[in-house]
Amino acid sequence: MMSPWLADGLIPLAKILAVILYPMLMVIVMIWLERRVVAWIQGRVGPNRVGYQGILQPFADAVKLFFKEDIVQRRADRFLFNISPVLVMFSTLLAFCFLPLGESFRIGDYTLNLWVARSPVGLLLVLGLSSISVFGVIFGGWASNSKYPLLGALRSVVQVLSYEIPVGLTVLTVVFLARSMDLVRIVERQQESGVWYGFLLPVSFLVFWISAIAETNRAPFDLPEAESELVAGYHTEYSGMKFAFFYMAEYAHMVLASSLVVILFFGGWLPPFPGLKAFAFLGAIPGFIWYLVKIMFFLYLYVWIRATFPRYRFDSLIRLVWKWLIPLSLVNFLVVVGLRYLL
Amino acid sequence: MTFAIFLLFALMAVFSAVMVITRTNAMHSVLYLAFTVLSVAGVFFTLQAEYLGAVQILVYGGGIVVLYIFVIIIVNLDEVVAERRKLVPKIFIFAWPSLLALQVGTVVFLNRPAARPGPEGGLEFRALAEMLFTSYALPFEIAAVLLLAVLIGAVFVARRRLSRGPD
Amino acid sequence: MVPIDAVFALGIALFVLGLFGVLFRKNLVVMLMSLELVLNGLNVILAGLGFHLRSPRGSIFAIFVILMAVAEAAVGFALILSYFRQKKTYDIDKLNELKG
Amino acid sequence: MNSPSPAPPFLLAKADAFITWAQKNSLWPFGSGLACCAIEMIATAAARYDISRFGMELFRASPRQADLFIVAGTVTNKMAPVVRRLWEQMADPKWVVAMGNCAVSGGPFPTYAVLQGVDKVIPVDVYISGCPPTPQGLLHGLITLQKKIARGRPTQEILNPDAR
Repeated sequence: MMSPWLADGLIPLAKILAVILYPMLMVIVMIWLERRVVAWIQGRVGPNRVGYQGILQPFADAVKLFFKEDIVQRRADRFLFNISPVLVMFSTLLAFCFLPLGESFRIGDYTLNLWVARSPVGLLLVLGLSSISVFGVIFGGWASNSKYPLLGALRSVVQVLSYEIPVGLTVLTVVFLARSMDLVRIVERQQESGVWYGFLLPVSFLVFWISAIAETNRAPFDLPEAESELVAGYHTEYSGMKFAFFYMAEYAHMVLASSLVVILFFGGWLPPFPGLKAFAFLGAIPGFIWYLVKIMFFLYLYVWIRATFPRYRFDSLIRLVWKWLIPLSLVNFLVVVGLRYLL
Repeated sequence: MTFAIFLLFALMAVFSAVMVITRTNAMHSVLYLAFTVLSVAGVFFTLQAEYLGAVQILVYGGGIVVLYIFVIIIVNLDEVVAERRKLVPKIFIFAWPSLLALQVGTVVFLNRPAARPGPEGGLEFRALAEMLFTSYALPFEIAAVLLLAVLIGAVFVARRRLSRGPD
Repeated sequence: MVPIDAVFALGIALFVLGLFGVLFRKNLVVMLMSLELVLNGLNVILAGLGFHLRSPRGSIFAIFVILMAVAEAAVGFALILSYFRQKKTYDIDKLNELKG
Repeated sequence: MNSPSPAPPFLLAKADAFITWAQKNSLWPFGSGLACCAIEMIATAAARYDISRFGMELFRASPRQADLFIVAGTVTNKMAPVVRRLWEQMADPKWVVAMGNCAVSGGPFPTYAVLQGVDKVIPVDVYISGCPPTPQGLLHGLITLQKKIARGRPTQEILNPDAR
């Protein structure tokens, strides 16, 4: 029997702390991973001076940025300039509250859920909250009162809003198969049907993944931060900790996108081959370890893509989404609905 | 507990609504409008209208408010529009909405419905979807046609008139 | 459990604040924003009634209101843009061609 | 930082060591190639010499986010105000490395068009000679700069910023 204050007070508090720390931890791992993997792909070594194989490099960067001067230009709009990094970070962390980390398990007679909040419309909420971070980007770009940040912010917003459409349309197919927008339920449905939706809906997965790369402003779609044209994009005028907030939020957004891909298309915390008896022994490994392994794979894919592809031109970026991805996802949706009723 | 959260969101909504209509900088107004929209979404959650809250965040937060920001950036002017009209007597400006509020308030408060216990699952997402696509299928379709008309109309009204040639 | 009176109070407060904004401000964009406040107040009341009567109709009505708000914003911005192209201002008081 | 100040109290010394550890290990350079030395700077970032081992591969395009100004190449009189301005746009704490003979002293161009050493417009922490310096030379200069940073007392600058 657990005391009620532990169940109702302490555990939610611990969960809230965890939902702040977990993305930060993933961000740190991701920054290190990216620098090492890109170096490896380019035949270099990568950061290896601080800590074991340079694992403390992101800590050094963070501490350095924390003790750096915080510049606010004279002509900047102080209020908006200061609030936009917070907005970006806040919306991304808020979206993490609705991501389940694994199935709930029982300790004694208490059921520990590995999520902070569960909602029947969790999928919509995560998509909505992650699109809220657009505010921070555009307010930051506008408040800097400088041309490159403004151009970068406008580019970013156009890009994110355009790529939101194929994301919504492909997510619909998953919702259609799972008959639920509850993220936990979607994973459970994949367990029931015995197959990850990524194998049932390969087109949806591809379109979603391309759009996820574009929504997180990553290479090859990192036009808002293209340093050859826009200096550093919307955060050109930011220094010190505020810049670190933008930087961390971008990586947290990548973690969020990877988690969504894993939950929607690759069975969340389910072990591989959930339907086959022969592979049932894989279930001995706890669910959230599978989950983390899958997320790490997609984060690695992010880095791999970044190190492989050259940057798009902006008009081809917009052409890609409006002329290819949106029609493709519409047709995909119709085909999925049709097949579901025909078969 | 729910009521405390409701009060928190309600206070945030009212505070940022006041800020929306009092800021002289339109960009600040938009920021506070975003805060209002998000707090109203929170209010919807406390009222168990989760789908509505999600739609509010997605459509209002991700769509409409961003449109506002875009328009302000596109028509960005250094000119600060002089506020407060002089032609209408101030007393009238204050009195009319206050009277209206009083009237609406009395009507609403006097005729407020008795709480109906009803079926417990009455607010489920599934019930909403079923009602939306059966009883309200026709309004739904009409709304879709309206959006299509708006799309075409907005593009038509806002297009650059190229026939006049370059300026 | 949220009492219905509190929901009404919030809805009316947002409605009246929006109304004040429409009446007070001369900036066209801010006026449209105040209109959004009005619609939000309405939605709060609708959602509260739906919650109170345990019926999904409140949410459905509010969704239609949001759809209408999207339509209103799109057309409003189109009008503001074409107005701005002609007048180079968004002051509502300059919109007086039809005045005798 | 020229005259050795009295040893700071224990806690501050630890804090100093911690902050300088972070600062010296994450020097983000400003992408500032001015002339031929830039080629060597780029070579330093490339596979054979790999500046990223020290955590310095994040060449920032925006001066606000950079810590290290590698003045790589000839600073002409026309470019000097720009160099000064970019240095002023960088956020404190910041360091400058004058790379190559031109940036150190004007090098082979003792003419009216060339600034005779970049230290005439901005304070330089480390001078690297060579025309151009080899990547090994640049890396040696950067390691020297790391040693200099490790001697710094950032807490003193935070606690009484007027004393700088």
